[in-house]
Amino acid sequence: MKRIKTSILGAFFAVIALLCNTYPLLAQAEDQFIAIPSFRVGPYGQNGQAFYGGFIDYLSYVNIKDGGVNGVKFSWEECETEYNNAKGVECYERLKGKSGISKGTAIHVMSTGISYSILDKTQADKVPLIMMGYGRTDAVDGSVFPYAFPLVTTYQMQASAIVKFLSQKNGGSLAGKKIVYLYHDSAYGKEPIVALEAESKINHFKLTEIPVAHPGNEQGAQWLKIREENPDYVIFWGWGVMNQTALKAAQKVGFPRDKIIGSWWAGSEEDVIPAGDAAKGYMSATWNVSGKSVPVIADIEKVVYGAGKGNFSDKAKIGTVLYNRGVSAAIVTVEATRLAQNKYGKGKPVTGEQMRWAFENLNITDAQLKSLGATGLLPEIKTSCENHEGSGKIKIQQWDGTKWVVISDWIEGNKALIHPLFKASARDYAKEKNITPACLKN
Amino acid sequence: MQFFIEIVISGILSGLMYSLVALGFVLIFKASGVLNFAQGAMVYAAALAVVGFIDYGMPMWLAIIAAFIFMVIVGILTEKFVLGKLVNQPPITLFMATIGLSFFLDGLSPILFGSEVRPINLGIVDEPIQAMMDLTGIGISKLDLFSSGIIILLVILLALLFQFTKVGRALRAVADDHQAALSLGIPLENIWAIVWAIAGFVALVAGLLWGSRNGVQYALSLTALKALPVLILGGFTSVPGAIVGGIIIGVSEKLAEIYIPPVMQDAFGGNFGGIEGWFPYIFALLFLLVRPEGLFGEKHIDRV
Amino acid sequence: MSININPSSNTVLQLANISLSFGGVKALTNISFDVREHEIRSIIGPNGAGKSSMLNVINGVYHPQAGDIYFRGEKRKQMNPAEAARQGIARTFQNIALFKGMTVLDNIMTGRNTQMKSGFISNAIWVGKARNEEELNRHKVEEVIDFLEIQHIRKTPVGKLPYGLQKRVELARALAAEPSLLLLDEPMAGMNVEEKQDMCRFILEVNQQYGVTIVLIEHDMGVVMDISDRVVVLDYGKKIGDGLPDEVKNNPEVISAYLGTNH
Amino acid sequence: MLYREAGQFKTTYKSDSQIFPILQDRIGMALLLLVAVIGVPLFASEYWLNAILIPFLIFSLAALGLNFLTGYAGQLSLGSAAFMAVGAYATYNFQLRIEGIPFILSFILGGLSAAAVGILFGLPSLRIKGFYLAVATLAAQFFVVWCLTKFPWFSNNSSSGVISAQTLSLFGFAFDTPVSKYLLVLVIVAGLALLGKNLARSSTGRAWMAVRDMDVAAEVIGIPLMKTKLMAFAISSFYCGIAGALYAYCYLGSVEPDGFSLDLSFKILFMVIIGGVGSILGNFLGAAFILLLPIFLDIILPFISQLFHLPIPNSVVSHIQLMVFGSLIIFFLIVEPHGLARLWQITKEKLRLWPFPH
Repeated sequence: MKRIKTSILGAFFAVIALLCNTYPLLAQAEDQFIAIPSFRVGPYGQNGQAFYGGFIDYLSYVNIKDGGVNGVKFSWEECETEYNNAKGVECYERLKGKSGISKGTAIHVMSTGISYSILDKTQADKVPLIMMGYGRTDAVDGSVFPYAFPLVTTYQMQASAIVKFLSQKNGGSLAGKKIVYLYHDSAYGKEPIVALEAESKINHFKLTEIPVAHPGNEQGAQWLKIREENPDYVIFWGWGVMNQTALKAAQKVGFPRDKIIGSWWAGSEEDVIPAGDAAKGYMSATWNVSGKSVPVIADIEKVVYGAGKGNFSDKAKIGTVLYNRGVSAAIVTVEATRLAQNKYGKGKPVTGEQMRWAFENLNITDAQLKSLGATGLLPEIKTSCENHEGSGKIKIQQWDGTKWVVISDWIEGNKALIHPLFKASARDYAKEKNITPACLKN
Repeated sequence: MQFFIEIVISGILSGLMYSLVALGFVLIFKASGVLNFAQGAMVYAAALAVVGFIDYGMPMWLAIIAAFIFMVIVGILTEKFVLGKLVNQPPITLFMATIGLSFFLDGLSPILFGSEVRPINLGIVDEPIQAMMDLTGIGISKLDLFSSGIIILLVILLALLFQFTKVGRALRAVADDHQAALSLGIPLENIWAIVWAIAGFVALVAGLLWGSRNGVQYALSLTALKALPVLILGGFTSVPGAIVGGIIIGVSEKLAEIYIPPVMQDAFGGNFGGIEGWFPYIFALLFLLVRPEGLFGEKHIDRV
Repeated sequence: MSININPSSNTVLQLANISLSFGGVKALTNISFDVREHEIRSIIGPNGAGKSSMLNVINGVYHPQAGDIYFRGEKRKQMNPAEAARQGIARTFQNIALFKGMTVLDNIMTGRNTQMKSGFISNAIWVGKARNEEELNRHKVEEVIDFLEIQHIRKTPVGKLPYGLQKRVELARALAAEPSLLLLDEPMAGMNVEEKQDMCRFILEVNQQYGVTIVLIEHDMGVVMDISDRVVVLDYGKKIGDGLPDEVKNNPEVISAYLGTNH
Repeated sequence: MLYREAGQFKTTYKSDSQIFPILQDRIGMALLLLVAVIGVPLFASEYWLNAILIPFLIFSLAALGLNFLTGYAGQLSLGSAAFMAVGAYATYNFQLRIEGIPFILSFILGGLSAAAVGILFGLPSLRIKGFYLAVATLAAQFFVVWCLTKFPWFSNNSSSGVISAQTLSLFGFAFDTPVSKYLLVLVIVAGLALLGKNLARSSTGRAWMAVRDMDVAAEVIGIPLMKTKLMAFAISSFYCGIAGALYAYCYLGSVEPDGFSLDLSFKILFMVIIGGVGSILGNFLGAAFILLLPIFLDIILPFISQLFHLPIPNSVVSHIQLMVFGSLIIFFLIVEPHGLARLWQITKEKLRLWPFPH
């Protein structure tokens, strides 16, 4: 018995040592290797599955349809992070070693926590960290964070845009209105507060902040409080189970759902369907539209799943908000690759540094999106060293009980108000880490 | 005042929801001295099983029965292959084993029943009772009221089971003294299997109620964290303790969430909401310092 | 060997009207007796007579509701066992209370803890103060080990030892503390004749060579009558007899208590 | 035949109370250290340093801390991560607010802060025991994390509560490469492990074990329960605190309070249990096991599914990982409840007798 035990143990450690050593040499050199530290289990596994499903499906789509970018096919590998920071780091370190050239090309972790944990490492490894709609928002300042890109829009800009939307609804003024900000008590939920406070000053509405402790599966008290406050609107920064719970709890205390407007992490099918009827009328922000009406989405279903290379066993998730978001993220990544190749030489894989330049000089126009069959899927993006965000636009969508209906055009947040906040916070960061801000040329 | 009453009521109602989860812990701890950390995972598994079987095309009632059978099997297998193999190990080892079990279940049940976040519809629209609203202005959620009813029913059921059935008597005997029970020829393994089955049933009820509340998803396994303070307050071995403890925790937690943060805000500035994560624990802890034997436990003397 | 010294002189321990009860259940009622320097004082009585409770009162595990305890002339009522130990009261337990997870050596070394002064920092650094102290106390412990003839099991985990040896190790742990007053709770229970003889020898030697005062609880009348100087008899928490072995032996109340008549 | 103590006689109690009484062990240890200090930096890849060896050492340290409390003093704690958090944030603030403080000092101060918090949350242990105490330690877990999130001062008013560690430098030498970080961690962990071993074999360690095995008897032989328990909490928290600081400064680089979650506490507890309760070596084995197991599964499962051409979707693979992880934990608890350390002992016993069966 003892001998068995010891031998089991020995074998275990031996195999690990073996695999961990030989393993990093498996990826082929001529591909454009993309590291995908994804998560499909744990509290937020649902969201991860939809997002990364879309992301990967689009990469296969590009590979199948036009054989990659200028003949350079994409290859990728996933690593389960479980939305856990330490595991995220391990995954990043493991995946980046897979390709000497690209170091992983562009890292999407879809987790604010993980993006914080690997920020310095991506910087050191010279590989761009793409945080589309999450992560370190003051990375908008490219002179301090050359390798970090909070693309499309940040929490603060989003909050500002939501405020703008509400004031439009109210004939251009929120003066004297009461707005409650109900948020997940974490980095994610706390980022927008500065923006909202600034907005409340200039728009003269009364702002009440109510945090919800993780995981947020019990919000009775908060909603009683809200009903007591009886605000005109609730701006809602939920994530995972907190979203359904909030909608249910709102119904419980009889607070009208069409007065609640969520962030884009609180605006996917996964968030509303479990809440059933309680979700009807609930609004949320989004930076990509849902549905298969967008040509490219339909085409992916046809081409990729036609070829049996789809990432999902059932196609139900195709066209959901998060799936389309994954596709959007992939589109931006692919276009950046294309841009980099145009500058540094077509037909060969690009390095992290070259990708960085591409992401800093993105200019994705509607025309370009049209040519990709992605018209209106996501807003135009034009980045620069001063502006790693590149858009700051969102749409507002509303849940009609069966699907999300877009009820606004692209709304841009108050850049003049918000971006200085980023600059300031970036400067503090630079001071703390004694970095001298400077834009990288190429 | 009316607001206060409202808070207290909602506190009681959600407190009972905690009691329900705590109940599962108590049953198993009473019978086998194991703090079953997997109880939360069992709640998740049970709820998933229900929605899963519905997806396989079963009607609600059948799905519930099927889920129950599934839970019973899980319970028996746990007894056979986990705890049965760990008899006479220190409690902490068993505790660790149950944590391992919770990982196992969190992995297994989504594979069997899909990991989509799905609703459970018990056919009750979760709105405040209108008449009550108009009359007193106090909103009481229908679903919560219904749930509380179910929970009380369940407790009565268990009480009857323990009092008047052969199994129940055996259970109590085991709970009192393993050795004695053994010497009386009560087969511990079977008893424990039964206990796990019952705990599975409790988990199923919890899964249904919590699931209809927040939707069926991984976070259901985190309900365990809501139950633990209830346990230290009410005692690991006392069913009434679990109920009363749950209510106390529920109410105190709600009141704290409403009334403490403003006070702290005045003291330190900044926003101090979202204390529900820790408050129940600190509360239970302080209570324990005053009364180490818990709500219903009796003082014991160290014999030497 | 029982040299009868007159009561007033050199009394180590004086118990006056001790009463102890657990939630209504009376364990001891109004008990008084004294223990003198260098004597072997036995407490006997049927099961449940409150003998162990008596010891627990003496070394502060239980706190009597009523009555006074004078130790070396100083009055004390509330005190915890640790203090008692520091004042030189050591004891063994009826059902062995060794530290199952530790070796014989470590168990006995814990007996020296009250004597070991080096703090945790010097312990962590080890070289120097801590190590020397360790060695010093190790010598003492080895003396006890030799005395009790348990050299061969030094490094064995106590859990693995037979009952008799465990009893002996427990005695060793108590002796390692170099106590002035030693409380022994049924040191020979469950031993065979040889083991009992050994144990008696040890007790007597401890008492005579090291001059340790001993309070002894024992069921084996033969042993008690042989080795003890004076005997206290308890029954149902009350003192029913006290005096020299022979006196006690012939005390009708005691006899009836043991034969279980008139209650 | 090689591994024999034959002919090695102990003539003094000093030599008898060595950490490695057997010559072969001393040689083995020396070799191991040599490899760790020279071999690893020469040959280990960046992945191995950053993603495996550094966290391995850090977690071993944390496990060691918890082992003092749970393994030696018998006080089950589920709040280790909280004490790591205190260590990390305290160190960060000392670095930030005291101009030119040597980082070693701020590490120590961070550890001491953790120890102080540890004592605070150790106080209940004087009145409550076992699982009641265990659950009570969860109070520490949640409360500490909440405080760090709520008081912006701790995170230097960062809007998100995230701190990003400053680069450590000693006499102008900056620890910013994987190798230098690794060596720093190695030195600190090895040193603390040695101190820990000494503590464990000294009167302090014996007092802890006595309290663990039978607190009443311990008190009767003069061991003050309160002092002993609180010291266990303090020292345990100190070790966890240092581990937390290393976790922030040499591993993650930037941490948020939520990073020190209950999961992390459990992870550390796993390491202790799997590695071996009440053993120093065990912490290292346990840490290695718990750290490598998921990675191992990450690699082996897709490998297998390719091998047998099983079309397993990624989500299922991830779920299977959870299952396998859980069952392996249970498996090891069943085959060897005393952990890997005991397994190692048994192997050595065998070696001693080899080639003879008994």
